[in-house]
Amino acid sequence: MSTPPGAAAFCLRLVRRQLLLAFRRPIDIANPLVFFAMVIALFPLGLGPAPDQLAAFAPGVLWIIALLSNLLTSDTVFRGDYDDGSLEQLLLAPQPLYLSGLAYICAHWLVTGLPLVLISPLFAVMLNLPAAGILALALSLLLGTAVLSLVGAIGAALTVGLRRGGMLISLLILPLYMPVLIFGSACVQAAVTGVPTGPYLAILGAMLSLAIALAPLAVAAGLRISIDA
Amino acid sequence: MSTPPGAAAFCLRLVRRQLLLAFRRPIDIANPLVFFAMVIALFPLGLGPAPDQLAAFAPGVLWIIALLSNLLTSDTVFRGDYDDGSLEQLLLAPQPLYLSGLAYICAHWLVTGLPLVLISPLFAVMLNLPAAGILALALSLLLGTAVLSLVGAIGAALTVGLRRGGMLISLLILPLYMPVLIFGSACVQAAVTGVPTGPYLAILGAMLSLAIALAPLAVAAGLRISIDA
Amino acid sequence: MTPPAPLLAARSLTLSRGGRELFRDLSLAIGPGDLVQLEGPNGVGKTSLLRILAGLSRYGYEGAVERSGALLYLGHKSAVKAQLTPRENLALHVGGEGSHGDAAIEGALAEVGLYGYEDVPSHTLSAGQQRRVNLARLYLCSSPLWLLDEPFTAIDRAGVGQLQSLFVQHVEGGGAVLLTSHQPLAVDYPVRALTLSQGSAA
Amino acid sequence: MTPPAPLLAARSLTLSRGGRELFRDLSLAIGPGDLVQLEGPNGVGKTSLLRILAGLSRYGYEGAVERSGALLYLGHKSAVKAQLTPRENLALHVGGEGSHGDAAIEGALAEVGLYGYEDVPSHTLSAGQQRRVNLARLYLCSSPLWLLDEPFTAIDRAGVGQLQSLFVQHVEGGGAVLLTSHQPLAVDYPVRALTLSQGSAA
Amino acid sequence: MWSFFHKLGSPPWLYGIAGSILRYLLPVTVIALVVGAVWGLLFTAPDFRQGNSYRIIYIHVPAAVVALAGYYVMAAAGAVSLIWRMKMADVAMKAAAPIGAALTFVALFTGSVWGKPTWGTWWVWDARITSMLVLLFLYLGVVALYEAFDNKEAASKACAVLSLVGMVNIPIIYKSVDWWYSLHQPASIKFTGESTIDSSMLYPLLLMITAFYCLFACAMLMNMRAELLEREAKTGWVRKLAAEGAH
Ligand code: HEM
Ligand SMILES: Nc1ncnc2c1ncn2[C@@H]1O[C@H](COP(=O)(O)OP(=O)(O)OP(=O)(O)O)[C@@H](O)[C@H]1O
Ligand SMILES: Nc1ncnc2c1ncn2[C@@H]1O[C@H](COP(=O)(O)OP(=O)(O)OP(=O)(O)O)[C@@H](O)[C@H]1O
Ligand SMILES: [Mg+2]
Ligand SMILES: [Mg+2]
Repeated sequence: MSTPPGAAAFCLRLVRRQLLLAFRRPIDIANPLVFFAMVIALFPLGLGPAPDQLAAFAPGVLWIIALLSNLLTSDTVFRGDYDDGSLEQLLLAPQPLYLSGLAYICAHWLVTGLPLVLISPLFAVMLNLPAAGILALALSLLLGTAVLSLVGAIGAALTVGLRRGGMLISLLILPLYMPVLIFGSACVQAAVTGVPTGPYLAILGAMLSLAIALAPLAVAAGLRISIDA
Repeated sequence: MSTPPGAAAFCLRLVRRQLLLAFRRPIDIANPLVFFAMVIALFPLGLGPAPDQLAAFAPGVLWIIALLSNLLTSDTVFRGDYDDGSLEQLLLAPQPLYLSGLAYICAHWLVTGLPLVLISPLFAVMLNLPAAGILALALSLLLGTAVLSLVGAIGAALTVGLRRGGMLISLLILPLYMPVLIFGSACVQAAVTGVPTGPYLAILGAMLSLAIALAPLAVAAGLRISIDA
Repeated sequence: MTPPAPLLAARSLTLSRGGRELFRDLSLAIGPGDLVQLEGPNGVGKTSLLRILAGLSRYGYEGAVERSGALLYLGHKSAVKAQLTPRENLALHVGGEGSHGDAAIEGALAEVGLYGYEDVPSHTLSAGQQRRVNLARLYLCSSPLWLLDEPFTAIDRAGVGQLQSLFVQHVEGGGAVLLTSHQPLAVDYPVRALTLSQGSAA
Repeated sequence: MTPPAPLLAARSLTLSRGGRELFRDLSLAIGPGDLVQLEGPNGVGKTSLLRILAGLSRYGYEGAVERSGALLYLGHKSAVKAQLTPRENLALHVGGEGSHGDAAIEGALAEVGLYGYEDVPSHTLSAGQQRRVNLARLYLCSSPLWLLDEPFTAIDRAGVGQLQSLFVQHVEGGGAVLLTSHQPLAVDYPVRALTLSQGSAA
Repeated sequence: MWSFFHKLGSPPWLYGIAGSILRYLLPVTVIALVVGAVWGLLFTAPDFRQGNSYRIIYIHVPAAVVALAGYYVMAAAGAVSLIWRMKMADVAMKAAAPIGAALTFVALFTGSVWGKPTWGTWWVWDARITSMLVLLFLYLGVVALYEAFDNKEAASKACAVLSLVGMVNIPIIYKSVDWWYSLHQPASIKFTGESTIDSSMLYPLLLMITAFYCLFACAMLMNMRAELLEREAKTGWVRKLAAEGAH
């Protein structure tokens, strides 16, 4: 019989598993994007379609929607595994939970954050974002959505044991999302107005490092608590 | 032993049950409101705090958020009952499913839509909506959120049998929400600019009548299909 | 004596799922006084058949099912609301039966061994106790026909014995019970066995 | 001969839940060769005890548990991903054991009677088949200690027999099994019964 | 040191000590509140610009200051509960959250009541107000999470994790909101941050701030005592206490 695999191999297996689960229903991957697209369509409907006004608000609006679409999916990171008992098995695995948690978060970002980054230029054009802002948008989303996934996973881990955690999670993590929103949209704004975006991206990068270091700790603690809720 | 109750008594029992479930965790009722409040805070953060700009966007933003918070909760209308098997029992009950569906929708509106209507003036003030628009906002939300709950329930009924319907539902029902959004925000806009709001409210009322007549039919059909998925 | 009118009659049911034929031309009739145990190995189609008979599955099979009168179906899922107490679960049941008096509910809960647990949230109950909340409906419901999918799951030995005598009492009173179970019934009443086997035409 | 070092030792466990004392000062040790059946009526605390022994419950009890070596815990929930096929479920398991070769997985699935179902999505399987996917891990996992909460749920008679012989084989090979079940075991091996009863101090 | 820690872990001891602290602190708090309020409201001159409406400052500012400090108290208790697994820290954390939320709410509410005469609007998206609103959400999150759990021991641990995460984030949130506000440079009013406040107004204000700190401490101790009784309802010392109370 086989010996328990090293932590790295195990994490790789977890990422593969989560990606396979997502690809089994491509609709799950397309969905945040479609949500993004549809909410983008809502804004002109709600705010009135004047193009110059839209352009002025595009950085903020795009970032707000990115944040909401992340919020909508973050509840699902551990939910399925809790419901069917996989989470119990994960907690009993000998590999460090810190790394397993990171693997889940990584998979979540790959299926929600990354596609958003890749398709964001298209949406930027739809909202008349000036061309100068598009690269900044993609880069800030690249760093920012990763932070959002990490922070969202904390909320997911803390609420996974509760029936109907869905809404509670937004209360827990939206306040923590706010700095990302501020620097993300400021970054795009800066690019549009011709200010260098380096400092903004640096701050987002710093947030990401901090989140990578600390969020999995909170996730691991949260999961151990939730299984006992 | 007792005879099956009439449809009206049965519906009353269903509404009571759903309300009890919601009140068992008051947090579930507070949550859409907190969500509303927090997303309102996101907008100034993303778009900038200038009061006059915010005021211009307030009608649209308030309506978009009402719509999103409805979207977030509509998945839960039948989900719990499906997961624990209650839905099977409901389908086997002799009372007409049209009415039972309506009872669920009614309860959902009472715990999500109505509180939003009641608290909307507060949020309107936070976004600097001119005082003239506040009544129009509350009235349009009163009619509009009821339509949203009815339409949302269709999506919920159709996707309840699918694992992870949560996101799919947004895909299905967001397009149906759009007319409500358009007339709702236009109504508030009209009130702010001094135009009579009567016609807009009349249109929302007409949508509501149509939705009450038709949505429960679709819900009943959707539930029967979903249970067999 | 003419045989009593059946409570449930199925004619030439044929069902295939996932490319496998589960049963073909299966007919059965269940009348008052019938205690039928549906048997067969895992995956042979017992649950599928039961859901067709109950009217929950409406697509994908051939044949016809006729039901006369109300039926009570208890499936794999227990239809117990975790947030509600056992008492509330029974009082506010969505199954369409009448509303029961408080005394009736307390009596039924006591019957299934939940005395003292009437007012705790159901999610704090053990697996077997949660199923018992659902089984308490058997003591309250007036439907003559019971369709039960593995009613003994998670129930302890004493509970299984008690349920079996309830079934006998029900069929002796003119009701009918169709149940699936992997355990043999130990009752003093003729049990009609209906055995499904791979590709059967029972 | 000195007794073999225990795989699991619990000292003076005390647990109260919902205002009821479930057990007090319960101590037990399980070593290689032990086949232990945990018995007791519904709601007496079997699952709670098992979760404490496995290390899943960490709050709210008193006493100490010592584990040496890996353990395999199978609970009420089956840990089978509905969207994945049985093969994928075993290959990508989150339980932390090594990755199994394809031949090993096919062998294990065949053992639990899922030959031919390796590559269908698990949600199309019947209740018993889904549990069998999970039970296939018993054929793959090398952990010496098995903690099984009602492993026979939804399994047909042949399956129960086969599982029981697997348990015997495992303990004869130096492993240990602690299981809860409401059915008596029919095995040719001394079964240690551990009976919980209301407020017991076993 | 260790014996002190050990004692801290003992509910009856904590219950008793909290009671004796309260016996002295409660009168002090009441006196400070009354003196501060009377002094501030009756014996200070009206502001030359704002007239009498500014007097709300004697509630507004202390509430805001103490609300922020309260979060750190709560998070510190959370850290102790996670690191040393001390149950009494759970009790302290649980006691602090609703008080902090209430004070934050009071600060926001009195602020808006004040804003209407002063700025002509109930609400502005000022940096300080916005970050205080976020603080309210952080508090509400802790309260809501606690309520949502059934296993209260697990609930305490979950809240401890959450409040620690929040504590790491509070400086980030504050910095970013500040920075966001200065980035947009709105044309609207600002707090007169560097305004030199007259000492005749300052002293009553300082007194009120001290009084609010004491108020926080009192409310927390009372909350903790209630929570202790509830948690330990089945133990001997509570039964004895109840029996003594009955006589
Ligand atoms: C609804 C929200 C709020 C409104 C409308 C509001 C309004 C005001 C007003 C009108 C003043 C007098 C300013 C002046 O003298 O020009 C004031 C002072 C003050 N506020 Fe607020 N406030 C609010 C929330 C807050 C919050 C959340 C805090 C705490 C972080 C806070 C802290 C202070 C302090 C420390 C002062 C006095 C010191 C100074 O004059 O700078 N306020 N507030
Ligand atoms: N979260 C909880 N809160 C309060 N009480 C609980 C909780 N979970 C279980 N209990 C109580 O603990 C007792 C034991 O439950 P447990 O699940 O361990 O029983 P069990 O022996 O496994 O029963 P079964 O045979 O039905 O599976 C039950 O009486 C139940 O009411
Ligand atoms: N949704 C589905 N799609 C395709 N095949 C299905 C579906 N549901 C069930 N099946 C197949 O139908 C067969 C019968 O399933 P069913 O649940 O009726 O079995 P069962 O006799 O109740 O078994 P058990 O004793 O395990 O409960 C199984 O082989 C299963 O693979
Ligand atoms: Mg079945
Ligand atoms: Mg159990």
